[in-house]
Amino acid sequence: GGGSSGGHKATYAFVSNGVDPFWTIAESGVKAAAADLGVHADVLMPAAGAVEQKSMLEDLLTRGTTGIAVSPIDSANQTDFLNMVAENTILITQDSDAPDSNRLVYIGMDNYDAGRACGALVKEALPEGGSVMILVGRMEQDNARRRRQGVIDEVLGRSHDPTRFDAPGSPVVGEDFTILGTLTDQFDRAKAKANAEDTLARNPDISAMVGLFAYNPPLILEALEQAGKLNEVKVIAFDEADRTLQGIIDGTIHGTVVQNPYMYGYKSIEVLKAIHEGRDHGAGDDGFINIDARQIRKDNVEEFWADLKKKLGKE
Amino acid sequence: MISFLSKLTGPQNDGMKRILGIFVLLMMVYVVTAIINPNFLGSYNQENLIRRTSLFGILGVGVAFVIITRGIDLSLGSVVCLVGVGVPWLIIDQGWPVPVVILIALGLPAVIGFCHGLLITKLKLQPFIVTLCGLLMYRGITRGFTGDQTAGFGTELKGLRWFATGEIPLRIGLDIPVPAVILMIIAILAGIFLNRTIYGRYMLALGNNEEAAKFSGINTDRMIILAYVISSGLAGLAGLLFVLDVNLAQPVDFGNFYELYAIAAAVLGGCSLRGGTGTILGVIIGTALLQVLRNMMNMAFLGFQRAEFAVIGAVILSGVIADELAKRAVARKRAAQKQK
Amino acid sequence: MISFLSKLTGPQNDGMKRILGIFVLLMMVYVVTAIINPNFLGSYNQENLIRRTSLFGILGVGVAFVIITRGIDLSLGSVVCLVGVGVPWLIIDQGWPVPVVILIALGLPAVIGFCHGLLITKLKLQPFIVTLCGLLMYRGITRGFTGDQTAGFGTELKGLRWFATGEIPLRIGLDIPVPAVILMIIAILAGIFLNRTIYGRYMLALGNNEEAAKFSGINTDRMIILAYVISSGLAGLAGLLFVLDVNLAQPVDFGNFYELYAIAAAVLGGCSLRGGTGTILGVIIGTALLQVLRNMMNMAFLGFQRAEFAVIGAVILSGVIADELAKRAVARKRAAQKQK
Amino acid sequence: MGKSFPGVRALKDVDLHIRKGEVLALLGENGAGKSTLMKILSGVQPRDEGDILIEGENVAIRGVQDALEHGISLIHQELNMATNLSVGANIFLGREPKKRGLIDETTIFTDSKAYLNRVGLDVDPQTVVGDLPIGRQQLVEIAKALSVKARILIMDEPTSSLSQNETNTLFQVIKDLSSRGVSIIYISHRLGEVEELADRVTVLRDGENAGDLLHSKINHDAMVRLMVGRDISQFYARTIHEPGNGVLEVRNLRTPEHPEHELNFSLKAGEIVGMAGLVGAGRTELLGTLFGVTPAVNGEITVCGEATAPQSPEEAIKAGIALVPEDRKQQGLILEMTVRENLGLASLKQESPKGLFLNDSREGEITQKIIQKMSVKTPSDRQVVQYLSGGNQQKVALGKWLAMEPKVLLLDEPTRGIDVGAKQEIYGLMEDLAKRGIAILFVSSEIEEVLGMSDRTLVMHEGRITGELSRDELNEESIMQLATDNPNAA
Ligand SMILES: Nc1ncnc2c1ncn2[C@@H]1O[C@H](COP(=O)(O)OP(=O)(O)OP(=O)(O)O)[C@@H](O)[C@H]1O
Ligand SMILES: Nc1ncnc2c1ncn2[C@@H]1O[C@H](COP(=O)(O)OP(=O)(O)OP(=O)(O)O)[C@@H](O)[C@H]1O
Ligand SMILES: [Mg+2]
Ligand SMILES: [Mg+2]
Repeated sequence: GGGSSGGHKATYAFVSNGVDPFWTIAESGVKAAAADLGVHADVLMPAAGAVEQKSMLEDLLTRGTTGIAVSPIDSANQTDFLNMVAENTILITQDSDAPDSNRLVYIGMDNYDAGRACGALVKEALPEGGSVMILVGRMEQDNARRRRQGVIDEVLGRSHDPTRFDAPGSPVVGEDFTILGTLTDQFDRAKAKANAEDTLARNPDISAMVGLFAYNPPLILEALEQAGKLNEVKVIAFDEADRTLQGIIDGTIHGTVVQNPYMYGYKSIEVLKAIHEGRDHGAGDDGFINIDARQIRKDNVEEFWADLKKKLGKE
Repeated sequence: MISFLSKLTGPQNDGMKRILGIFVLLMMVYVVTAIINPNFLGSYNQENLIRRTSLFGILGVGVAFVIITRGIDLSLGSVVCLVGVGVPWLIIDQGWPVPVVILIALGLPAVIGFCHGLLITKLKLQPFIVTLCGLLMYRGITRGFTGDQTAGFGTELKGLRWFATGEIPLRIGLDIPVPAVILMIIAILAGIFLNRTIYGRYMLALGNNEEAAKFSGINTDRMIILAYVISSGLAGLAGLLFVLDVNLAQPVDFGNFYELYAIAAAVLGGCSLRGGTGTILGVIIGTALLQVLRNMMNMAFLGFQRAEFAVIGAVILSGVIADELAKRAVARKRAAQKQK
Repeated sequence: MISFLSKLTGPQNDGMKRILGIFVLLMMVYVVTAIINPNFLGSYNQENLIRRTSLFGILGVGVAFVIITRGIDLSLGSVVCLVGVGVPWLIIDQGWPVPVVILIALGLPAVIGFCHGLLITKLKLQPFIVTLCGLLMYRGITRGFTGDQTAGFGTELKGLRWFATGEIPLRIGLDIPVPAVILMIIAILAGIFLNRTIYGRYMLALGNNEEAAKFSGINTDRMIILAYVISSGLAGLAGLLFVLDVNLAQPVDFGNFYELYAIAAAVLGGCSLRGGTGTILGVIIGTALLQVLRNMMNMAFLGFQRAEFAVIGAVILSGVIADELAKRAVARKRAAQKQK
Repeated sequence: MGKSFPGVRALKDVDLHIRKGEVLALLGENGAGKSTLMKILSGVQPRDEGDILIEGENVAIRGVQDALEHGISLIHQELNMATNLSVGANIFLGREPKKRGLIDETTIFTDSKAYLNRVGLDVDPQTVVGDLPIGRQQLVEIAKALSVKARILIMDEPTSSLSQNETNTLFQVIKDLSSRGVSIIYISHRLGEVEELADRVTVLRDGENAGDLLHSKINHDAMVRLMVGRDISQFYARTIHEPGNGVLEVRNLRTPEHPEHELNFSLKAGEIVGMAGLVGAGRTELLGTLFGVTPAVNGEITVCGEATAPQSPEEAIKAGIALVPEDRKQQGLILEMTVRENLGLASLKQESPKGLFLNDSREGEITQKIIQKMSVKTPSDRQVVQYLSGGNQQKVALGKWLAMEPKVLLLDEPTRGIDVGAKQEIYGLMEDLAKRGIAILFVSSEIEEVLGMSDRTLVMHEGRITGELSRDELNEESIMQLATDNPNAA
């Protein structure tokens, strides 16, 4: 724990939009960068939404933090506040952007595109089409919304339009595919599992389930296993939970789309330090640094997992 | 059967009456959901419902003891978190031997409850504050030692997980989930303890009037401590079963809000927060009602999933209102008859 | 000054003593944090702290009235959500005129409180159940009508937002945030209401012994309803100020758990959940303690951020334990003196 | 007037009338319906049938506020105070004087001081009521009723926890009020008081009128006959006991409340020792210390030769000491539980197999026996104690110790608020218990009772035992001298 106040030594902070394994991977990226670059960096994760994120940022300003990389919870409404932060310190965004603010750089990817990549996996898994349920933590997050829309648009073969929005309650029917609905769980794991179970109870002949938050696919697997329906219902995943990767190896999950949170973390610190020292940070005029999402299938899963473990210092 | 039930509900003579209203409500929700979606009654869904009710029911039975002694336990959800995250973390990440971890999982919560009880009785601190601090601390500690990492068993420990996910086949086409058997045993023991042993009687007595109980020679402090030990201990067991069922637990939100569900179930099932009344059967029916309502939303009203909690709240509220109005109508009728 | 303070704490003559312990704890946290990080005392941080304390303090003052009448209000957080999300949604997304929306934001919660009060007094339902259903319903309704979308003002309504973000410059180098002025006005009115008017007296009386109050010809039902109206009404005001401050509100978590913070602050500040005692000043000090503790974690112990809640819980618990032990030591000393 | 509760018909066609300035005594056994009738008059409970007429006019009383407006004020049998508020705040609760919309504390202070003076209570109106012992709270309750300036003042057993001195002051107040035209309905089980005070007596029996007595006809026997329906002879059924071996020895005991005094006394087997003193003399506290409620600061307590220092009632009971407390509502009974559960509570452990499981049939046997022995009036042993009349509640509070065999029985105001018949039964019980060799120490504020029942009497004053009177020395005079610590004492 540091009591180092600003001025002498540069300190950086990486602020997430919640608490999640996703961010723990980012955290190891931050720590790695801090070690590599010889700087001090803290990771803060607000557990209670926008109100807490605001007071965290305020408190970081008080401490005199040199630079902050933040994942805004809702960019449109946080613009003014982010501008105030940007006035007092170096501000960049990561994971999700605040395009109208005075942030200097955005490190991330497009969730709509990632969603379409996930949708492509669904089509691969079900060449004949079928019925699909989407399970997600919550829907009011911009990234969740765009990701889900990307899946739907790709599966139904629609045009590229990130602003489209289908109501989550009612089914969306296409030629080959039917999206039965979208279930949210508010991060309650028991509820997430119950959602998967209830889906099986309600639609015994469902063809696939898509889990959009890191913990959804493992819980879908649990439900399927207990119902004796492993391999009967296809599972398409998002993110890189251990169980998800194991499922891909075992063949119970068709594939997953992974972002690169480790790089979000690493790059954030690298870029903040570069800006602080007045060096080039490698972003273009729009300040966007793209970190691609990848599709992981049975063929590349082992290599990916080994690399991930190395980064997390697990092996 | 009836007499067995009444043994579980005990000598408080309005016990059965209190439960009746909530039971009728439960039945109504059942019927409505079954009509809208016949899959609701399918054995797969019923088994799921029974398993969920059993897991949450263990929490409810535990907190009922605390409520009966006029206390409250807000730390349940965090104890669930501590155990639910701690067990896979110790076994998988730290490689501790399973029996040792299970022992800790069941023993540590009891120690926690003991500490709560000590602070509440010997230092006369308010239960609300003590257990609120518990709520904050145990989750915080869990987040601290795991570094907020998700813990889970992966594909291991299938044997142990049988306790949460296993089923005992019956001839009737419905398999009984193992947690239901566990809850049944706990409920019967709890019912006997509360209604057929002197300690249960002591708890009911001191919940009504602690001073008078003390003046009758009851060691009220010991009884109160015991209630908190039961409550935390069962929360630990529930936490263990939850993680065995779900297979992964994240420190930041595992068990979040479960104390409120448990307390709500107990209160719905006839426990008064003023202490001194409560039945085990009622608590289980209350728990079942909450679980069936959540299931109903997914089975029958998917379009309203967002408003799930609104519907649950509204159903519970109209249930207790209807119950109260019905009781009054009956009382009025009886009074009118008497006058003739 | 002292006499003014004692007017705020009222006729319960141990009011000041109850507050003292928590006040000492607050001061200790202040000193420790200031030593570790001198920026803590900087005006920017102090203004932030004052603003946060003011917003949460409004909630605390409201719930104190309910607690004094021996009730509880678990719906506060959801009322904050309803108003905090509803106001930007109506103004920005639905284009309603600002004055109308403000009127609704302040009026609707009062109506909600009135309904709670009616159910609790006329139907004799348990406050815990009624307000728990409120907790479930108002958030659920909010999620329903907004479709779970975040609502916010974007860059508009700067004028109105002054009430939450504005500051009144003082000569002393510290600007006073506007919410602090609002809280001050509310606290003084609440203090006078509670301690200097008959209605406050009635609330204190009925919280201690409802029957005695009734026998004295007091319309206890009306007083209890009033307490819930105050509680919900102030929660509505707080919700409005919260969203004006933060500028955005998500239905799913805006105001989550705030009822527990508010109740904890009130109880730390000397309100007993057994009813009949409580001081407004104490509630504000209790709120300040919670906020300063959270700030301390960010200012001084950033590396332990995960264990933030563990630390807060531990500090509060050791605070109340130390307070209790100190009181006992004093009592023992006095008894020993008496013997001589 | 008629009133029914579930399972009980409390009042049947009862008539009651009172003239201006009259002191009407309302008598009846426990559960006769006196309190119920008065609660109806004062708007606390609704009536089923009947009318209330004031000066010929039929008045509707729907709540306490209505009754107060008609000038009817009630002093409740069971204390009802907001114990968190000050004495002054309680006196004026619901009728606070206001100045500019705010409560006028100064007026409350001065006025309540005056009312307190009138009832002879010397406490600061700013004292919190909860800090006062129960006897003093009773006086505050009376002061409160006086402050209403009622036309009809109802007193439901106002003296049940008062001693001679306070009672005398109260009588002064009552006489003063009646001479100013206030009508007073006075309920008491202390027949001596009634003889002294009442202009007229109305007696209820089982919820019905049993008859009236005019001033000239008021005497003990006549009242008893109307109440019970038969004569009760030999009220204090005392035989002189041969005290046996010493059972309780108290040496140099210091109580936490009065640690400056050392207390010494002893009890012998089969002895009944009375303890007299004024309200607040510290008798309740002494019993509390013996019973482990407020453990002693130091000193020795020996029961049958074995030293004990009870830190809790549990330990005291183990040592063989039992206590029937003064405050039966708070300490003696669990009002929400049944007669059976209350009677069984203290002896559960010793009656249960393996000290764990309840023994239903045994419990039933024991409770039936106690109910019969003490003639507790209750529809069944499953009746909730709350709904019993005061006297029957007291019998239950005492009865729970009968299932055990205590060596020392401490009774704090054992006949507080119970009727003549029940009193006699309780005296009979004390007598029985003494014969079985139990040592009994009973605190009483009713001097007659102390005179009638005790083999020996201890007198306390301000936390000190000021004297011990043998049966020969015992008379009202000698007790009062010691109780007020008059240096001219014998
Ligand atoms: N709330 C109630 N519910 C049921 N029964 C009641 C209730 N209140 C009183 N009773 C019954 O009504 C009868 C009359 O009781 P009441 O209190 O009026 O007697 P009382 O004459 O005042 O006796 P005591 O001298 O012991 O005070 C009793 O049998 C009592 O058990
Ligand atoms: N003048 C006084 N003013 C206030 N309190 C007093 C006064 N004298 C005694 N007390 C208090 O009275 C209490 C003793 O009351 P206690 O109930 O033990 O007496 P008691 O002899 O049993 O009287 P009672 O007949 O009321 O039961 C003590 O707490 C003592 O501090
Ligand atoms: Mg009576
Ligand atoms: Mg006494």
